Amino acid sequence: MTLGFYPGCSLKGSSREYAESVVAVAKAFDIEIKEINDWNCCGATAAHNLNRELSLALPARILSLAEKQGLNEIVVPCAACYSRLTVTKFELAKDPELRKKIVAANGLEYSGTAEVLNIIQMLNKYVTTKLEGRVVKPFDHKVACYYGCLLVRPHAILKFDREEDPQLMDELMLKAGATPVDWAFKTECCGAGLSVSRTSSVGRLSGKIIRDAVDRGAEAMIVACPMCHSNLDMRRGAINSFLGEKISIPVLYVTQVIGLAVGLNFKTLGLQRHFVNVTV
Amino acid sequence: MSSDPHYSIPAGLGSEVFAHTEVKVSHCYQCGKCSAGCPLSEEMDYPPSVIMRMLQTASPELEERVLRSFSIWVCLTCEMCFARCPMSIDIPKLMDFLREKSLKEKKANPKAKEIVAFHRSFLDSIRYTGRLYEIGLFAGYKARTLKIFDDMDLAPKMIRRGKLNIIPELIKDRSGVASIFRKTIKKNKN
Amino acid sequence: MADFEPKIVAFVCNWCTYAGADLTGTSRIKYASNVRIIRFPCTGRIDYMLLLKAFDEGADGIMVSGCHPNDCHYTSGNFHARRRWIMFRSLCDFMGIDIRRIIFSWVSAAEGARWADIVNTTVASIRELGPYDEYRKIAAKPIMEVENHG
Amino acid sequence: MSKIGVFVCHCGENISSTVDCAKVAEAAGKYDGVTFSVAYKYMCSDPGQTIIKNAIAEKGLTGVVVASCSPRMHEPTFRKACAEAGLNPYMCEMANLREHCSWVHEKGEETTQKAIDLVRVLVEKIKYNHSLNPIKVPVTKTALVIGGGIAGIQASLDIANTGHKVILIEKDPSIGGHMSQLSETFPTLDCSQCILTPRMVEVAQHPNITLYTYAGLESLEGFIGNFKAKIRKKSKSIDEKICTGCGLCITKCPNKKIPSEFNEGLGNRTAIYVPFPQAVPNKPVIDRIHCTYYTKGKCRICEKVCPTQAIRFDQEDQIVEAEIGAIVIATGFTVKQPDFFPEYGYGKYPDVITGLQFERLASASGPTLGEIRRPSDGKIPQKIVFVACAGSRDQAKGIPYCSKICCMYIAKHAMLYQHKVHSGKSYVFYMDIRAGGKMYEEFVRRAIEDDGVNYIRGRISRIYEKNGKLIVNGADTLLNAMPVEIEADMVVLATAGVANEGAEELAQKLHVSYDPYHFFAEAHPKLKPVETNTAGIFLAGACQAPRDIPESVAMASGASAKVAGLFSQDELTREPLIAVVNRQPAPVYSSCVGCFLCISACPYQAIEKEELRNRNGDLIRSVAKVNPGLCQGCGTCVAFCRTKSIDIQGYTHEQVYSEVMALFNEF
Repeated sequence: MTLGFYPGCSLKGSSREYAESVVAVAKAFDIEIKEINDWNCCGATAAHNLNRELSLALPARILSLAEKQGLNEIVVPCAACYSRLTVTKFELAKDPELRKKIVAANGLEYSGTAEVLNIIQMLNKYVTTKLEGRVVKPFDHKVACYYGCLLVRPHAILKFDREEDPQLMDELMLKAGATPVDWAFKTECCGAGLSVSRTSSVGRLSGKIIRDAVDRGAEAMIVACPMCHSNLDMRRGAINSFLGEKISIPVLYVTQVIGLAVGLNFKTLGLQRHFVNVTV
Repeated sequence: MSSDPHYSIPAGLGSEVFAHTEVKVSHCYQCGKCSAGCPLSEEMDYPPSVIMRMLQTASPELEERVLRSFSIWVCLTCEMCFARCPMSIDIPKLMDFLREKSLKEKKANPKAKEIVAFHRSFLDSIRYTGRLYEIGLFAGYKARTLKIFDDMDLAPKMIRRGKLNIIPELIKDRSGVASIFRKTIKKNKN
Repeated sequence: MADFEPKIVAFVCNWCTYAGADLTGTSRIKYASNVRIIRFPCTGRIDYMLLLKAFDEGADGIMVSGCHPNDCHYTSGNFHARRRWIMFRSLCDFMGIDIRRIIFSWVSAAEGARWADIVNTTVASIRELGPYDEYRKIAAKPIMEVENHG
Repeated sequence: MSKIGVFVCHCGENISSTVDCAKVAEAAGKYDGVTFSVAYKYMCSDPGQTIIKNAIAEKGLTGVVVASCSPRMHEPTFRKACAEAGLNPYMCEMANLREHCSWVHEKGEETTQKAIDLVRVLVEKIKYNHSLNPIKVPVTKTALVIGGGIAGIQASLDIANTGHKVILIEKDPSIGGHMSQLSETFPTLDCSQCILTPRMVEVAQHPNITLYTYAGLESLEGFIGNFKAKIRKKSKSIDEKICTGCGLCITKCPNKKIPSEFNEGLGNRTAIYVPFPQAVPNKPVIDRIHCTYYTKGKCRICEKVCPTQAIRFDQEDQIVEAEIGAIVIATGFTVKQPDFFPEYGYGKYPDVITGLQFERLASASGPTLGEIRRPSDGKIPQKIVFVACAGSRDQAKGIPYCSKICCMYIAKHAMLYQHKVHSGKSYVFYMDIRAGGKMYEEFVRRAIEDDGVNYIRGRISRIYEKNGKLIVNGADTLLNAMPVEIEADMVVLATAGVANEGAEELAQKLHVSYDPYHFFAEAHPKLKPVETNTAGIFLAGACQAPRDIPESVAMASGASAKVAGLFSQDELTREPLIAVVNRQPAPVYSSCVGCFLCISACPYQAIEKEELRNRNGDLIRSVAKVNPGLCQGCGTCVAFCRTKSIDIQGYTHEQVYSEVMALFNEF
């Protein structure tokens, strides 16, 4: 079982624990993951905010590289990268003219055959069925599964889960022994790209999210996106000042929870790297 | 360009919007659902539905205000408006177009200086290394905004947790990435 | 060509265009007198072989006109007519018939002025094209001769 | 040999001022087959008609061409004149010298020439005219009304009161429809049940009405005046003749927790039940899906307690066959449920309800006896939000149309709420207020001005629940789209009115068309609003589009007038300008090869397959046959026919070809 792997920039830097946990969980379930050679940044929000063609050319290069390596399925743990890659595939399939232009800009062959999986899809496809027998340390906590924007939207293109009140991560957490709470901010925006340039907005948006999760009795927040994680975890200062209260609910990646449940080591999963302490 | 022969192309900026994004501004009937669901609506000078209305008027004065608005920059492209729009109007795509145009015409709202600077620093980082170099991003951003002391406490904490790479990750085919930039973004633009 | 008066026949449906042409009359709108109207219950009834027959008989131009889409008195006759017209048009084109001489239009019972306009434009454009002698030349040839040339 | 008379009319000066009528008559007189031609000042006047009649009698004319005004004007006049003189009326044709010639061209030779041409064309046509006789079909004077809501009730009563028989079928155990569920009705706030139940009783007691409840249409064959309907009467598991409707079985039924359809799931009913106390007929049925005996094989308590031994567990569905002359479809509509709305919680919040559920809460006969209490905990909501256009005008959800009735009932709901909960606050989120109707706008203004309902212009983006409150996120588009957040106790969605499930299937059974939303299609949007494209089948009420009560009733009465008109004749007379498939002597029989393209082309299902058999009854082959009762004479089949075996009377191949061939002879 070999799977292409596009970590994206965050997973190499500020969210390296996400990458660590993805790799560890894959290994635990005998999935070989193969990083795309010489991958580049997908361009994220910045590219499509400033230039449309660039925002398609960068992800297209990644997909071309994967094809070149013979990877038919790529797991993209970062929700933002997942969204960019999927949208690019969609746009290029829809508009042959555009595709020609982008291929010319990249100078690489592109057929659009590589399948892009987000982390939940990957886990559901290759891990979930085997999970039950493997849980040794059920993650026995009330959790708020936070999907964010880009995992579920634009729904017309991604076609992943329900567009409002998605359920797949909740079901996964249930299997890992956790109790997902029914809460209202699963797909509200955390502030994403404004993290640095407008931290106060992030404090407000992420603050509302954390408020609701805590109010519903969640003991941990589960995410599948490095941007969501860094806003909810690293921006806790701005959040707490918005809420006027110090809230210490930890934020875990979905793969970290699964890792813990199957008995992987705290450090293997990078849990020590979080700003808000995780105690198990 | 259009895939819809029945659409009567509006005048003014609306026609340009349609040509680039296929967004049909006249399809908006001002229900306000986008503004109601937009997480940043309250920080905007014109909430999304008002932007749509301004474009519908095709008034040069209002179009100018759209391009100079803060709204288009504070929009996070969270796609909530698009997801719930009863007319399936792709407002995020429209916003992308407006940002690009606003920048090209040097009309970006002064309040959006930091946001634009961040995006540019981000792209610069990719342009030269192929991947995001977070320290480089911060440095570039700070140089652009002179917000030297913002987030000063963050970096040491990140380094301590192994969350910041001191040395940038460089991809091999850097010239390839740089050439993508050259071919997509016009040369005279930063 | 200035003194050439085109001979044009119009095949129209009873419910829309025929009534529309009546309205042109009651509104006293003047138009060119080159067109002879033949009434059908519906454009769906029109057998397009009639069009060839009309060319045969000396028509320089032909008009076919009925109710606007969705207005057909019989619900869908005009759709059938339109669909068959698309087929017939390409067939004519293939056979070398000058399809500019066949004008297909929708004129409702309320569009008296439009009928006059369409007739006038049609007459003008057929006048421009001149008499349709080519058709009659081809049609006059014995079949064998045509085959030999073909 | 034809003996054709040509009669050229001056129409005072209307024709003669630009056309030389004498010259036209003279030219016509020279055509082959024309034995008489004359010009006269007013052909349609009595003396003019006399000229025609005399010529027919004296010259023994076989055909008449009147060259005057548009046939759309005077064709009936001249055909009648011919008939009076003993000539078949279909041997008369008109050349349109006025609207198509004299009025639209200047005086001159060309204009006269055109007039001559127009006459010649019809002279050639009429040589191929045949005597035709009007088609007569008998009429069965019984109407079938499908659906027992207010539209079906009104239609049944109106038709029955004209003295004709009506069979009314209703799918539910009682008639009454949605109107019986309503609390009070706009714009007068009179009690719905109070005005409806007398009519329901009238239906039950009317000697001309046969009522089948718990029944549906199984199949329909035939055509106008001559339908054959099969009706499936679902087993009620009781003997209606014996049952007295005492209700003992209902009180004793142990299965009491079935969500009541009548109360829109806000109350419960038993497995043997009448939907509501005023039901007509007021006799119970056993719901076999929920009944313990049918699901588990034991119980039969109702059987034991029934004082008249009316329970019949082994009763089977019954098929009733009926001869029908006309049909009124009045099957109504339904509303979308909250689970249709992802952004409003996929239906998971019990206090987010539909307008129809609110009606039940506000109704004195409802589960709360008319007190507005929220379903989750029975508390009286202090803040209530009404959401207009929930699903309607939402292209993304596949419902781009306006559901029409919501603006009014929302105003009514908010008003009723304010009347019942004086301390309460009500909000209406709307996009436009569509209150076109007598006293409608005044009614909405009353809600705003007198009852203090807060109208906010904007659509709700999301509803979620927190701490027992429903958080409603909206925006006020009249205040720069400012965000508005309301912590409500209850939310009422004015969910879109949509076609019934199964509407498409019914339309196919009846051969009527339906629109993309599965509402039944009227024959003409303006001039034939209650007719369908199938002769003899009419529409009433919300099965055609969302309709309020007054409109449904008006439509029902309109449809009834159409049915009564139809039933006023013993036979239907129709213009014989219809299609026919040729028949030839054996061994050819017909040139029809049986490709049946015509069947697919016919918009009226007027063409059927006919099996030709020899004397021994052996099948020779199948050919097309036109049902003269159904054919409307459009001729689409004629153009489709590959072997030219089908032709349309009045516009036959011979006729139209001879017209074309006559056109340019002297052009």
